[in-house]
Amino acid sequence: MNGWILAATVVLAGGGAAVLWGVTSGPMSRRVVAQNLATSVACPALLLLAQGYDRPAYVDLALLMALLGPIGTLVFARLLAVDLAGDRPRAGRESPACRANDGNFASGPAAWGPTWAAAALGAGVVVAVCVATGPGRAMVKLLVTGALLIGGNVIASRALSGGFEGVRGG
Amino acid sequence: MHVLPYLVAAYIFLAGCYGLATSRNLIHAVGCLAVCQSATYVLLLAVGYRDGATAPVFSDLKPGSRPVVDPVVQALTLTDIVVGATVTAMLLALVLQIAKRHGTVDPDELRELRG
Amino acid sequence: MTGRTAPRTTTRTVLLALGELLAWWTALALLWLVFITSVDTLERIVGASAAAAGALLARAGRRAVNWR
Amino acid sequence: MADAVIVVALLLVAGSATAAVAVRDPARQALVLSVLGVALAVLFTVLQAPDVGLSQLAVGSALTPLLIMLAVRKVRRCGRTGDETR
Amino acid sequence: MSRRLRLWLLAVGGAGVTALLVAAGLDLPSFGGPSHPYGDRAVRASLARHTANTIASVNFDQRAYDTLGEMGILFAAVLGCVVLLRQARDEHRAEPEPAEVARPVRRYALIVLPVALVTGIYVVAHGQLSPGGGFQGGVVAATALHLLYLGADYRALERVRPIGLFEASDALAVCAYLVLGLTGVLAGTAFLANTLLPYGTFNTLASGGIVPLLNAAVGVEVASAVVVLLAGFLDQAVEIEEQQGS
Repeated sequence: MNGWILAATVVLAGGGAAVLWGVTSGPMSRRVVAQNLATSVACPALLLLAQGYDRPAYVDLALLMALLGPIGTLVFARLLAVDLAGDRPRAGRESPACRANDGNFASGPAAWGPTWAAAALGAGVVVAVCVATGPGRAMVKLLVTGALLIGGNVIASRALSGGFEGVRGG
Repeated sequence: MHVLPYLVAAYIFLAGCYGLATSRNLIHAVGCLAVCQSATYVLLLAVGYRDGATAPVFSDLKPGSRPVVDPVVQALTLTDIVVGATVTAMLLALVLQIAKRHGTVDPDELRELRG
Repeated sequence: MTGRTAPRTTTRTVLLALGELLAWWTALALLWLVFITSVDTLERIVGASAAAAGALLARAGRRAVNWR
Repeated sequence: MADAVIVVALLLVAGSATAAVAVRDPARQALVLSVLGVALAVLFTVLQAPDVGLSQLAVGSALTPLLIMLAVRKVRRCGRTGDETR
Repeated sequence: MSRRLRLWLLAVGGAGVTALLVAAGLDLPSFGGPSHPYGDRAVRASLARHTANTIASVNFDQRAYDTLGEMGILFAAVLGCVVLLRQARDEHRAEPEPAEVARPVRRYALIVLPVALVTGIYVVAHGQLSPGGGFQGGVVAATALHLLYLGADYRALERVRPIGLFEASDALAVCAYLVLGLTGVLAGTAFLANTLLPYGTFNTLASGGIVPLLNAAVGVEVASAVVVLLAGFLDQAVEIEEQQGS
């Protein structure tokens, strides 16, 4: 048991409990945010575990998680677009302005707090693991994973807060 | 700790069975079957685990430098996951056929239709 | 007139397409080099082919989305 | 002490499996199933089975949710047209 | 059978199964025990054949015949889904509606599409070295293609997805696996025996004899199978509608 595995345990226990609670209760809009959070909790935990077990090969898992997790969230954002438009948090306050302004990142503040927190967690973990790895090819791989993770999560949150409003039947 | 993973696997299996038996929607039942199947993954991998060992993948590890876990059950689990995914797909295709023919996916209503 | 401008635009589009493919190929080949641990000849060949497939798919995908 | 991470992963899997059975609406169940897939992938990693973890990740995070959600959408459409013709 | 009776039956059966499972669990070798005779032998056999990833060695060398069965199941399941999800006589195809997806999401999909494909190919190609293999990589590559549906619309996906080609490559990959197995028979050894090719240098792309080739065959098979499978579901969910007034 070293510090890395201990950190992974803490991340998993805290983040996992939050995700489970979020995904089983509340309106649909909260559940999809919790599902998105699952990726951004599990991916840093996998990076920490790879470092803790001293197995660079395990980084592949985090890489695939960072690639496929946001795709899974996009699936829900796309196919539940109608349900989500119905109960988006505080949609009434800003929906017309938001729809006119493409790329507005302010819609649905309930979703953006956890997103930025998760992005900060991911960035912190990637930086810590990079420092432990030292410069080289492995570090670039970690940075690619981190970029995919954070970018994917931000885009998935964007998609959840009205990215598919023009989607009807298709 | 000695039997916890086995008990968790048994619990997941029973929970999935309960969901299957009480389901009111065939798509939900397919999901419960996937839960049942995940119990087998947990059981198989728990059998192959060894304390303080690492994965038998030697791309970044000198062979013999650390103890390794059992690769045979891992290969079995891999096959299990593939078969699980195909079973899910196949059953969902059947559910779609039922929905088209009868207009409902509630097992109780389907029984009334046939009866 | 149109007969003279048309070839020029095709040359231009071909060059643009080649540039796009080359940019994607370079980026994806670098990505492959980042993924792997040890470099040898076969590794380079497989990586180059994978990057080529990725570049073709990237261009096909962009065209498919932009067509309408 | 070294097994703490395994216990946490096992409890996460058990919790999400319970939730996947208890949530009755198929669309919401698909969300829980995708969380279950991620939890299983983490469990497989701590049980030192990265190959199996990758496989579960590939299937559970995007493929199974996509299949279930497409089935849900088709069933909803079938129900709608069925009601109209009746 | 009434709902109440069914629940009672479930409770009785569940109690029995619980008792049996708990008894069996208590009787199993305890979790994390040191004795794994099969595992130790499999690791030794894998190292003798220069395959760094023992799981790949078990799947594609020591138990390659089982993997053939697994491929058969996948192939049959895809065939069944295609038959079940075909367009019936009383249905017609509606042109899928174009979708307006927010620009950042569309750009993300277009950028990640090739990255995910290359990652999938990497996972397949390095299946005998690092964690991964034909199945994992094939699913990743096939999922990548469907980013076009998620980030744009179904028509965009249909343009880059010639479905007949994927059906053919699915069948061809299964045939390739069989032919690779049969070459062993023709060379005078056993079906799927890993004795033909040199084992190569440990921990390089060409190591493991027949394992990388079988891995690649499975990768192509799984990728095409997933694409064909999802095509059936997408057709049903997006395009195919019942005839009005039928």
